[in-house]
Amino acid sequence: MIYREAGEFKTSYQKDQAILSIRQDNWFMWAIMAIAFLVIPVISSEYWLGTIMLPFLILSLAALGLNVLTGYAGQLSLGTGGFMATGAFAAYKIAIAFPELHIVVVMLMSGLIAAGVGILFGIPSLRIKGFYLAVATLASQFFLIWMFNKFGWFTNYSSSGVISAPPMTVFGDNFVTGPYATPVAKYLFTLSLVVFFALMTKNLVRSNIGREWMAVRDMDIAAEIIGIKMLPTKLKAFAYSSFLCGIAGALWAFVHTGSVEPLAFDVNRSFQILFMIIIGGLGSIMGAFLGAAFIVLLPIFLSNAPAMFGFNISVDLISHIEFMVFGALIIFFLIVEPHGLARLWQILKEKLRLWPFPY
Amino acid sequence: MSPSPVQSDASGDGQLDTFPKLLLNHARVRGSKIAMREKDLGIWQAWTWQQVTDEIRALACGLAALGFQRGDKLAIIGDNRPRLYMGMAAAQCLGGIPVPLYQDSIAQEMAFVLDNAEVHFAIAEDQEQVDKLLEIREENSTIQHILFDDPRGMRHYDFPFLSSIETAQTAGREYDKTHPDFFEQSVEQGSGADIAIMLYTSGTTGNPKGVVLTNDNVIITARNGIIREGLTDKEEVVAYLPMAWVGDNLFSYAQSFVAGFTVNCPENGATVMTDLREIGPTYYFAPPRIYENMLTQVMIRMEDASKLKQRLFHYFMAHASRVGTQILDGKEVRTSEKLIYRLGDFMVYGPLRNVLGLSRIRLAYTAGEAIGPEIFEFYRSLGINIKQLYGQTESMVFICVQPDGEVYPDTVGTPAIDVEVKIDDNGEVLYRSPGVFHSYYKSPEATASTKTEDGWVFTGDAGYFAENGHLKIIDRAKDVGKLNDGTMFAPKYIENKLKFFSFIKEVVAFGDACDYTSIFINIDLEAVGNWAERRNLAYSGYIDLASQDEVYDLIQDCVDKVNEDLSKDPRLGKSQIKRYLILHKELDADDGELTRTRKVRRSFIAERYQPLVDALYSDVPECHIETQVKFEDGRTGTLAADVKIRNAKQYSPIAKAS
Amino acid sequence: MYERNIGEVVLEVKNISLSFGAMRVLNNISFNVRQGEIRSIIGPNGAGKSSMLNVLNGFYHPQEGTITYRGETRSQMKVHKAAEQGIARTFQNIALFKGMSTLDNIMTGRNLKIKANILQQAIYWGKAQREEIEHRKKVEGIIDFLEIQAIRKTPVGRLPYGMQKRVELGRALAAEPEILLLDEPMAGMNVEEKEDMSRFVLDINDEFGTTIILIEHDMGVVMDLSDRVIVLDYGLQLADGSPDEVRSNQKVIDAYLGVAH
Amino acid sequence: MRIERDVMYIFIATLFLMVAIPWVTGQLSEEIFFEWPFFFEVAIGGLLAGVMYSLVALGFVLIFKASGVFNFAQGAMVLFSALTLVGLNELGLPMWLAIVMTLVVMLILAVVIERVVLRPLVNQEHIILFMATIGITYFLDGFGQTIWGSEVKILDLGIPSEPGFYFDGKILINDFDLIAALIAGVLVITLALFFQYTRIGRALRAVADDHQAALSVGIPLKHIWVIVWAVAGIVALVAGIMWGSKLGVQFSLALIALKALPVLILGGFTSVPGAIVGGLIIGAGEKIAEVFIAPLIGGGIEDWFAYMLALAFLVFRPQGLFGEKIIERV
Repeated sequence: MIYREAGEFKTSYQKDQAILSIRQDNWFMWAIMAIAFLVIPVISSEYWLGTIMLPFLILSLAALGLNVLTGYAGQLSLGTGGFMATGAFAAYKIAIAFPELHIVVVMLMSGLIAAGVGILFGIPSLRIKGFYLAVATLASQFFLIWMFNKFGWFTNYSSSGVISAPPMTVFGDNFVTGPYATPVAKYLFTLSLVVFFALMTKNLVRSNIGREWMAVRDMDIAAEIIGIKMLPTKLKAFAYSSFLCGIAGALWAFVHTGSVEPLAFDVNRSFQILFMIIIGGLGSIMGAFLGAAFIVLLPIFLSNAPAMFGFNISVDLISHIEFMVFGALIIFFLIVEPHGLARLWQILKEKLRLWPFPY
Repeated sequence: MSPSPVQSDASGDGQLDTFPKLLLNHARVRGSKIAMREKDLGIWQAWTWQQVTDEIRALACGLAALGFQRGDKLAIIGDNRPRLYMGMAAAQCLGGIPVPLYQDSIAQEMAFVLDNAEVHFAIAEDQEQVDKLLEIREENSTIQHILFDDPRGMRHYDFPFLSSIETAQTAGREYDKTHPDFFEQSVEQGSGADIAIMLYTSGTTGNPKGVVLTNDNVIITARNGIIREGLTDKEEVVAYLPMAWVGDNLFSYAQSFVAGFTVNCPENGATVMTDLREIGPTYYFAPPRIYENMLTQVMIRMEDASKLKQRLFHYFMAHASRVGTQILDGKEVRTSEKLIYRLGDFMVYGPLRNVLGLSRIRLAYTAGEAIGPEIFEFYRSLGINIKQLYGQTESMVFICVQPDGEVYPDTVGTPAIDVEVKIDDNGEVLYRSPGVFHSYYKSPEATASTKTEDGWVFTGDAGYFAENGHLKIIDRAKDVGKLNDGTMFAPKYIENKLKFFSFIKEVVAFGDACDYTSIFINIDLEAVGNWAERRNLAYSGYIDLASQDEVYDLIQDCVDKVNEDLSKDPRLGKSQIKRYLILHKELDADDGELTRTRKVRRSFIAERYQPLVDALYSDVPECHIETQVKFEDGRTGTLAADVKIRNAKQYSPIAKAS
Repeated sequence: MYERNIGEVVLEVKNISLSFGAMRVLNNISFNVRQGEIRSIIGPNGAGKSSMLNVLNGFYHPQEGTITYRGETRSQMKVHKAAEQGIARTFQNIALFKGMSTLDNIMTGRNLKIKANILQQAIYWGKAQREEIEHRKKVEGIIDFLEIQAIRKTPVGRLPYGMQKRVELGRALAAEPEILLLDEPMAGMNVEEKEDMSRFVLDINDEFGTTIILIEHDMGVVMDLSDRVIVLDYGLQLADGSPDEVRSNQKVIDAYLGVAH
Repeated sequence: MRIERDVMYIFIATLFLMVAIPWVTGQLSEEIFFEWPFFFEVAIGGLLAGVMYSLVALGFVLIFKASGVFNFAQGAMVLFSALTLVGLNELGLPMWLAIVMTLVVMLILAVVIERVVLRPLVNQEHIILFMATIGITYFLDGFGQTIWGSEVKILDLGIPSEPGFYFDGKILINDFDLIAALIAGVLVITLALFFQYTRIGRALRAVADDHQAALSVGIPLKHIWVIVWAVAGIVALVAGIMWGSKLGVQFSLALIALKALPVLILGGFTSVPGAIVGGLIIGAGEKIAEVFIAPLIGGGIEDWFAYMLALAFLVFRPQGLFGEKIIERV
């Protein structure tokens, strides 16, 4: 309905291949960016920024990472938490060992380390497929968490097994970690990184590597026969996916919570991220964000809902009911749209483009 | 009217009186503005006026190098391609005459034109057209050289007289270097009185005739059209109608050369609608059937929409039909009505224009045949400024145009600039204008019988001026006949009234020198098929569908409605349809039943289906018929069917007032 | 209408035998393929035709025999190696990437020619974009060649069967192969679609000089298109020669008697 | 069942390594105590624990085999059945009646799952169905605890849990484990007979190979699904009773699903014998590693060792030991 595409013609391949080739989409995206960067920091309370926006953004990044691996390259993984933990602990070790390094550098390096670990655990994917692979990735999940718990070296022999982020700044003395960091600074820092990596990811999936991933996902034999090498292609997916998850883990530990123990990245985290991409939509950048928003907001809504309606229920019971409702909603969403919120969005958009016609 | 750049260009000093001169002027004045686009390899490739000029110059010199002389004809055969348009201009630069041909003609049809026009040079789009030319050349060797645009599949065509346009242009650039003044001089030699183009009209009977048009004919008419409608060099048009047709020549070539606007060529036949939508033309021309098809599509697609959307659509369309045209014509409308229209514009009209690719239309024309008033009103109520136009090849299109603000669906408007129109005693329409053609090629008798010595041309159409001063066309003058009781019989008028129903595709009416009117009907396979599917009617194809009683019931309603309408006309009230049948076969140009411009060839059809016609004038309920048909691959076969005949309801005619 | 330009032997298959467990799929097959020719493999279902193609592009590894290609003799091809050395193919059961558009499917066919690394592709600007555009142009040429402009951006899963076959051919062509293996490109098509496909096969052979190895059931098509034909039956090589020779070969006639083709 | 040659090799190699590695580490390290009776004690303990794993894995295999659904909710079903049993028992029902009632509840659950979850998702991709079963997991975990509460409950069936000494008192084995293994064994044999000799059983086997074939047996697909989920529910109840009386009925029962996963991939998703053999290998391997390897690397390896072990097997047999070989064709 709002789309007016007549008269939008492309005179070059650059324009034809642009990420948002429809004018209205472009405006829409700029509007979202303006709201995210300019409006939200001004109108949001600390609670909103800290409890909702930060986890949403960071988990979106992790979901983006998993979506590259599972949604684009078709490799089902349950090891996301392990890779996030790797990023978090790598960031901690680097930041402590080299205090002069800029936080962005720390983040990137921890991402690279996570990518290395991802490659290592991705090697079996050459032979193992589908659910076998999914279960096999649990090996990395459990092994990594055990490793960070077991060896004091990772926590610099902290007695509690918890790592705490040192205060770090961007642009002069704007703290984004530690006690002096304001929620707005944290938010903007995280947002910038997430937007940047979302763009990178979009670029990858619309380039050759992205097509190779999707080819492997859709029909690996045909992909191999047209010359796509399985191992490097899959490992690149594992590497890039873990890279993003690693950065997400580092952000979680440093910017969001400030201090973290390995348990924060246990198998439930992996499942949480997997839910995000399934609910959001496999093989969609937008899906990672929509899914993350849904999964982050739903429990908050569920735990506040009884109070909103004036019920007074014990905390224990609320948590059980939350579980139930959460599970039921997951099933409900899968039945309504197995391809996720991104597909719903796409259908809506298609409908708007064709409005008033149905097809 | 705001001063347009056109007028400043055409400042009447007589300098820009040929296409080559106009071209060179554009290269000077707006050299970097886009002249042409073609969707090719997935994107819109563009040429500026300067680039177009360079290309044409190279091609012209190339043609000259091949021996193309002043006055030589250059056949142009193919879909709307920039290079073919450039070929046209190149011929004109050399004082030659482009002769565009219908690209879907079979070789025999082409052979006649090539022979008649004494064509020595031809530009063909691709292998398909080249093959036809080669076939013709076997028998007729007047063709000296063939240039082609797309080399695909012709790698092994090793003929000395066959080369690509590019080769010719390369040679032309060489030639240009060795003959530095040749091109300019050649252009200079041209004048307004020179022949600009020859367009063959298919005619409903006999062989096609070559209509000879001079530069003055074309350019002045094109310019008058531009001035009247205030067109500028910012217009975008889509060239998708056959190049051999005068309309395409005027809108996609002549007016672009005069006004300097951009012509866009679609990627191929299958992508026209998509490409049209991408470009979003500001100036658009289509024969009624295209508007009809679009509307049919709209209705079919809307039927599949959700109930809510349907209700929205119908509500707002009803509102639009009440006030839409008034708003478009700038008439006063109540504010509340206006607000609802605005809302409708956001919810329905705007999106509809958008999906149809008509969002940016400033001016749309329809001509060639009568357009159904409902169809016409539909588009106008959406806010699309569509207007009817009356013209023919012999007048370089423009005879009458509906003026802005005075658009009545049943008339074709007032005479265009510099055009005089009169009605003779027989009711035939005559006109005189700067666009009046030079002659029919090599046919002085035909010229003389059409054009009087003082320049009046018989249109062959019967019509009259309505009270508001607008011309109303009823039918072809020679087709207007009389029933045996003396009632006037206007077959086309009846046919058109029926064709306005979306279920009916073609109609052939019989009645002249008969006791009553009877008709053949071709149903619209898509519309009726859709209707049938909705009702779970099984059918295996056209023949099956056309013979079903349910379909007859559907058509019966249409016929009865037309009869009711006719009964109200003072002159035609007694020519109501008495019997009709749904023809078992779709009328087809390949079988000679339609002209290439899809006009029915009534007498041919009457002959071909004589048993059916006889049956219509008896009282049998059914008639067996066998017909020879030509399939697409050239094979022939026989089609047999039992065709049902039904009677239509008769209404008592309103007594003639006078 | 014209003589095909046929050159030296480019591919030589000698005594190839292939078994799956106890099942002998190919038995001592030998033949060669010359540059620029259209070579057909025919035979009833289960004759081992597709297996032969699978051996040629390295998907199956024969137990015996050698393959000489580009002057290199080996006992088996490797899948990547075959692709890198210019052997492309289409599949009997369409093997397109269902989640991608026509354009992207054909673009994947050019994966071996894209050199930008992952970082450049992530940044997209510069080399990666230049490459994308350069290859897009090539792919558009193929789209034009196969006359599939109207479905350029349609997800291939939504396309009708005949169109999917065309897209798959496009994907194979995108690799600019020297040898193109076509596994029943016209199966399940109507007359018109078969004519189009035959024209494409001839045009590919003609325009790009691509050597073509074709499996097809439609004998009319095979006899029209091919320079030489190999006949297989239950893994055995019945005959090898020009269409006329094969047609008049008694063994072939016997094998085909009673087989409806 | 014909055992493929490479499976035999893997088997022999596994046995060898299971014995050889502890012996080597025992020789090398001071911390590790190695003596043959002790080794066997550990190994047998492990095998018995492995049977318990198999019990849970069996539920997975049944469902995967018949419907291709990777049922992550098997663990939740174990917890739910145990909670229900204990809950009903606490309400005053005698144990046998509680067991019968719980069986009924599990049957109802199967019907509900088929109707509400599986049927709307029929023909969806496997990953979607997998996610749906995770949804079921959450729901059941929440539902069970909402109704029956989340405190640890004791399930006492009167099975002795004192350690018993066997083989001249040299080897110490828990009687409970022995009995549990016995029950599990009976269950497996029952299931095998069920599959082999009943019409439904044959239909279930057919459906694993080919849905069309299953239809020709004359049983609608949805019935098959209900049956298979019901059987998986019964298996879950048995596992719930066993595990519940061993560990107490509490939330952590749901997590034993995570223990069953490596068993599953090691044995192969589609193989009942695979689940048994896989369970034995994982159980024995895990215990042996815990005693004879873990001290070298700091202990606590039970979280991941089973997975690493399974992963090592997968590298040689990507479809698991007894899984159907994936034949790739084009």
